[in-house]
Amino acid sequence: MNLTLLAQSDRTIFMPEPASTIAGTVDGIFYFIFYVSLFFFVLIVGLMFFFIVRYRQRTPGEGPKTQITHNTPLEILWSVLPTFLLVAMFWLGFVGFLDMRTVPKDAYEIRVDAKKWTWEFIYPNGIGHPELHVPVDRPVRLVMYSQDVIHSCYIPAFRVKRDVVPGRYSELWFTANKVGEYRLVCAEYCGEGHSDMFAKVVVHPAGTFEDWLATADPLSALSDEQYVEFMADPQAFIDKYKDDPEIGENVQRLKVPALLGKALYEKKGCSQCHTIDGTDLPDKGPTWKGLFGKTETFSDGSSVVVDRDYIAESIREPGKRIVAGRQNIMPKPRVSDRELRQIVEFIKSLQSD
Amino acid sequence: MADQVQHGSDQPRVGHLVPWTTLLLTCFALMCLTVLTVYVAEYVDLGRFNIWLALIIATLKASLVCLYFMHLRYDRSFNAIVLIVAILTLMLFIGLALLDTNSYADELYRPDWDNFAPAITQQRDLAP
Amino acid sequence: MADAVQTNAQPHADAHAHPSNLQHHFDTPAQQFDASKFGMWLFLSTEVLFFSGLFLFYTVVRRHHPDAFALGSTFLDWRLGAINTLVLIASSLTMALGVYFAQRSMQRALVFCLVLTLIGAFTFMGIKYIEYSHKIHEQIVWGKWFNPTRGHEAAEHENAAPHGEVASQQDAEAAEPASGSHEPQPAAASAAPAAAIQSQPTAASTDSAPASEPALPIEQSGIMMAGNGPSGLAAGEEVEEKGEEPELDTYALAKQRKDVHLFLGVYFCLTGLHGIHVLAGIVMIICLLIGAIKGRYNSDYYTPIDVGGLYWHLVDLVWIFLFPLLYLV
Amino acid sequence: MSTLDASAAALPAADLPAGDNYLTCDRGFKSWAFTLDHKRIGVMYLTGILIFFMIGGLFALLVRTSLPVPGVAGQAKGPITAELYNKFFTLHGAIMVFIVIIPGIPAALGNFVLPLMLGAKDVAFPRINLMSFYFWCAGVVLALTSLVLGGVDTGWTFYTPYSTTTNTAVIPVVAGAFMLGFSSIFTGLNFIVTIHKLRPPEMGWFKMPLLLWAIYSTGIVQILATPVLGIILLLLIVERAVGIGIFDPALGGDPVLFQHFFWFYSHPAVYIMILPAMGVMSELLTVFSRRHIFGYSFIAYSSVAIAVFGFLVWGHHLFVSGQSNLLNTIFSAITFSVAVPSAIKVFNWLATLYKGSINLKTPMIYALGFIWIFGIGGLTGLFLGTLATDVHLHDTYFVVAHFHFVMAGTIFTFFGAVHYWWPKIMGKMYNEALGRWGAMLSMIGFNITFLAQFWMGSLGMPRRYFHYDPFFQPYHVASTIGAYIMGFGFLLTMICLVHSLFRGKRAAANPWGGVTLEWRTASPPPHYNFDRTPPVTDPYDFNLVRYNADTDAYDFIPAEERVAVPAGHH
Repeated sequence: MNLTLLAQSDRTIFMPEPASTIAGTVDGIFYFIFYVSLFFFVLIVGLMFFFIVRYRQRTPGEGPKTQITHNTPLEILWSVLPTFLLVAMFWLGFVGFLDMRTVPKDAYEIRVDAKKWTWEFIYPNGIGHPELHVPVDRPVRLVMYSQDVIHSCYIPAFRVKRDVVPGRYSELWFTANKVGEYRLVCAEYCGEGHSDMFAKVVVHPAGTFEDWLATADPLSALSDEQYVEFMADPQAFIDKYKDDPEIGENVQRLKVPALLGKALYEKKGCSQCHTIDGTDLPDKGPTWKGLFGKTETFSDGSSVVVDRDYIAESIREPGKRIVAGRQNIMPKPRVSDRELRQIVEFIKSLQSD
Repeated sequence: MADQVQHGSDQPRVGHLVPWTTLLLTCFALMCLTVLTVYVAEYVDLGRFNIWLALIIATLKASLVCLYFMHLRYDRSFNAIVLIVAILTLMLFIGLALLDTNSYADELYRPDWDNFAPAITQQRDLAP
Repeated sequence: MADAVQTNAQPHADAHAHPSNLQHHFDTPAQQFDASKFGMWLFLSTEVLFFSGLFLFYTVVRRHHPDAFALGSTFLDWRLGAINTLVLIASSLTMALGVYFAQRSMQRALVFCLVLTLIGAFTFMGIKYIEYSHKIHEQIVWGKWFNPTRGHEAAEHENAAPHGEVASQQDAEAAEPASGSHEPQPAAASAAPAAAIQSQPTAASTDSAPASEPALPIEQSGIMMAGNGPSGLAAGEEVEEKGEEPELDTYALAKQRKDVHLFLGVYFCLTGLHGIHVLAGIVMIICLLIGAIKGRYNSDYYTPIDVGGLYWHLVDLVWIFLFPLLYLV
Repeated sequence: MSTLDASAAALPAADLPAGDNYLTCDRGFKSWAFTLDHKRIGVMYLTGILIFFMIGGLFALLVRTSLPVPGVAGQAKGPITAELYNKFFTLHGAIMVFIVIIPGIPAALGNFVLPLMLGAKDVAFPRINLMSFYFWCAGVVLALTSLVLGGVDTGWTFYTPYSTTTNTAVIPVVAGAFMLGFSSIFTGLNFIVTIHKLRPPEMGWFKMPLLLWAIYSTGIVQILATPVLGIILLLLIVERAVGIGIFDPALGGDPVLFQHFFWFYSHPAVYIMILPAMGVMSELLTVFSRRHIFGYSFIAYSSVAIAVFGFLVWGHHLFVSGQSNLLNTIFSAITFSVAVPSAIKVFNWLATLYKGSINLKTPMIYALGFIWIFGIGGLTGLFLGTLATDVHLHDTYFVVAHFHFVMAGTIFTFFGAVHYWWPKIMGKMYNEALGRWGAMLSMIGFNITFLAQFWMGSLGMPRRYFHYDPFFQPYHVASTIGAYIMGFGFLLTMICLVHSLFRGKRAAANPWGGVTLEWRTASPPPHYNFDRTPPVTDPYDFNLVRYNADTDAYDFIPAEERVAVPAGHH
């Protein structure tokens, strides 16, 4: 909880520091309504107290000064006048809201994966990261999905909020116009860890975002030799370099590809049709246990030994060759090359005993 | 609202007597409409209008039941108003909720069906 | 103020003569009658909105999964639905006639009509029970337990663990609507539809089985299809012969699709809730019947019959909409 | 009207023979458990509701008690874990909304007052009335069951899919809410029929006390909205029990559908809560300023308008849950239109005070407090009805404070009404000083508590948070201090009421000088309400009564004397 939101200077008395293009609009509308309400509140309560003092009952049983029962013109007046103000408020809010919902075409798209009780931000190059990093002065579009219950992505400094509903994509966009660190929180109650489900938002100065993105993936920080070494025996590589002054910090964030593959197996939904414990689902997909290196026969009679290329093919274009006895029911998942490699590593690791 | 107590001699002290012939006719009409709706659904193909036709017939049957079996036609008009208000509320509820359902149909995905297939593809029209 | 003590007792000895069946806080029978009817209509409007929720649910799901509905409804047999519609309409008629005879102070006719209405109600529940038990048997049920299996196949994988779960789950559900079906009428009444079904390829084979011995599936929940083995098998072969012809196999299709169960979910919710209302109606009619036999109702006082009739007609109304929406998609 | 009724009503209640009123005419447990007397049913409701108000308040204090320190992510605060905290606010919400506030004014006080105001002997369906009380009891029992089974952590809104997946005792509490819903439906139904069919012929719609207009509008909402809650709670139970997959996206269901169902009831429910309070306001303000209500018809119609609009605004709870822009716009627009009738009421009440003879008895303090509190509650609603600002404020403490200001408005008016009718219900006068202190303290504490929450809410503090950013600590501390002051205030109020039962002096028939029909009978009223059918008069014509210094109460002026009295003066 070390980064305190709104520690910054230029926040107004009721609103947190504005850091996005729409924040100004929202604050404007907020304060407009605030002053209108203040006026009416002071008017009503002021009159009330005035009457209490001026017309209080002095002797018990004392009668009133008047008994007027109504005054239709007056009543119509104070029914109609506020209406104009209300229309004004509605209109301002409506226009402001449409701006919030109209995503610019060129917006930079980041996927947001919400689950109890963490946020993961998946950048266009396929890297998942627990922090939301965005370039300044550039429209960013978050495409969000939840894996369990409803969450809500709320960045107070940007004045944006959108529920993340399981079963559908929710989108949210903003243009951060102020470099700095802010806070993204979950606003829809999601259980025990609800209040701990927050993430750091970093707005990078112009040009530096790409650099961060390049180094965001620990693998990308490795030299080619190191990479080869890593793929050869990941665990040994990690143990060897994890205290290395230069890349140690990076290496600690490295994961064994097979493990990354297992995560993808869950996330990409492979687990729906493929088991990893050897049980075969006849009307679904083959089990992955012992699949690597096994010989598969296709419906056209030809056969192949399952290797990296075949797995790549059957993920990239599932319908191309159908193993005998299976239907062509595998959907086409979206996986980056790096993800593909990790999945292969995972399947490889599942040797039949 | 006619005062319920003053009716013809054959009338009960309160309420209204619906002749049994009317009831039988109503029942007969309902039976016929049932046969009709089945026939239309099974042997006439109007595409998506089948459902609407079926609903129209159902509404017809429902109003017959209300008017004659439930005496609504002879009853105090306020009871009819109650029913109508209820039906209007129902339509309001279903109507507005559907307006929403239709709008997000293209945001839906099924994690295990179309593995996170392309997100919201086209911008939906934003002006109401 | 001493007189106040007596005046407290007054309301029963009010200015106008106070008939025995007129409650103390009403002045005239007309006032009481109107109040009761008005109250019932208000209650019916709450019922309408109660069902509105399920109709919205139906519409939304149908909007998102139109094909699932088309496919799912093939698991329902519109003949049974139609018969039930006619049964309910008939019982509505007898109820309305009951009110008519009560208004004319014709005791015997009133009792007769109520008995007929009751028979209609039981017949309806009996047929519903046949439909339910058949769906349970073939695992044409809701949610993750949806796993359509033809009767004879069902007989084979009876040891499937989730399957037993479904059956037991299901019988809990089926048991209550079925409660009526121990009466003689439904078995008799259902013989006809069951026979009609036998000739139908798509219509499920095993309707006849529960019809012949209604109580059976409830006793042996998990392994009930074992009990139905023979009949299920016989009918199954018949289905297979028909299966030879190139007609699309809805069972396999439904298995592949992931959303057909939703239709069954809607089906069970709507018919289940309606069934519960029918049961309530049965209880109500029995009470009215007792009253009628005791001769409580006459042209001066028949409010319970009239108000009860309104409720029964509403049950009919709801079904009038359910039938096309569920069976004739 | 004959002189008889006047003289009868004019008799001071003090010399009523004991054993004559509805409380004493019949003794023993059974006489209460199976009573069909609307007054006794009302008293039973009142007792139960006051008890559960204290229990709900206790949970509120537990919530506030766990919040003065920010805490560390993932760690408990001493004995209080995040899970426990979630159960606290869930139970606070569920109890207060479903068990206390919704039946609060209509079921408890409405039951007692409504037939009296109509000069009727009872409600239309006494048995259904008793039945709905037992539904209420069943709901309470079920809620307590879930408490015994370890509580619920879904929040009072039971949002799916969280409520379908959490492993706490959801089903009992949902079933409880279902029962309470039906209790509410039958109460509303009963009152509507009563007002229609048992209204004396000479009392036209526009001669009814405004409270009856309010209760009538409430009844409409109860009848048309509550069933939808019933069905969705039923579906929720079915979903949890047998997994029907309606709300489960993995099975093709739609979790947001639940929110439509839920708010289609729960927004109108807000009006079920506030409308009767507004009705009570019209009674209190007139009686304690001795003024005829200003703009009767405007207030009457605005009640109906609020009830009708209430059905068209539920979607403003879904502005950020992905509802279509078109629908958001529609709902936002209609939401604003609700502000108009509310404003009309407030202005007319002010006009009623104008040139009145304002008597700051406890009920009046509550009534004036309502103008302040509802003023803030209503005006802050504008921020939330406005689309652009709602996106920022949604699900923050701003919303929490907003609806507490509105609903507590109901609670305070409820207590005002309890004090106002207490003499009539119990036949005892409460201690004025104690009553005033209770009122002032609870309202001051309330304002401290929730003004602080408005502030942190607009600064971005999300609701239902156990751990929070240390930046907000000062606000939370202030809020908690306020909560304790409020708690103490309500404690005083309770003491005041209980104390009056034992030490309070006998109440006169008409201690405040009201002219609605309930004041024309003894306090407490006889079993059949009226010894003679009371004459129907303008419910706000205070020239009908005269102050009597000996009894410190008001007497109805016999007709022939009243002819001499020039309007407007005594």
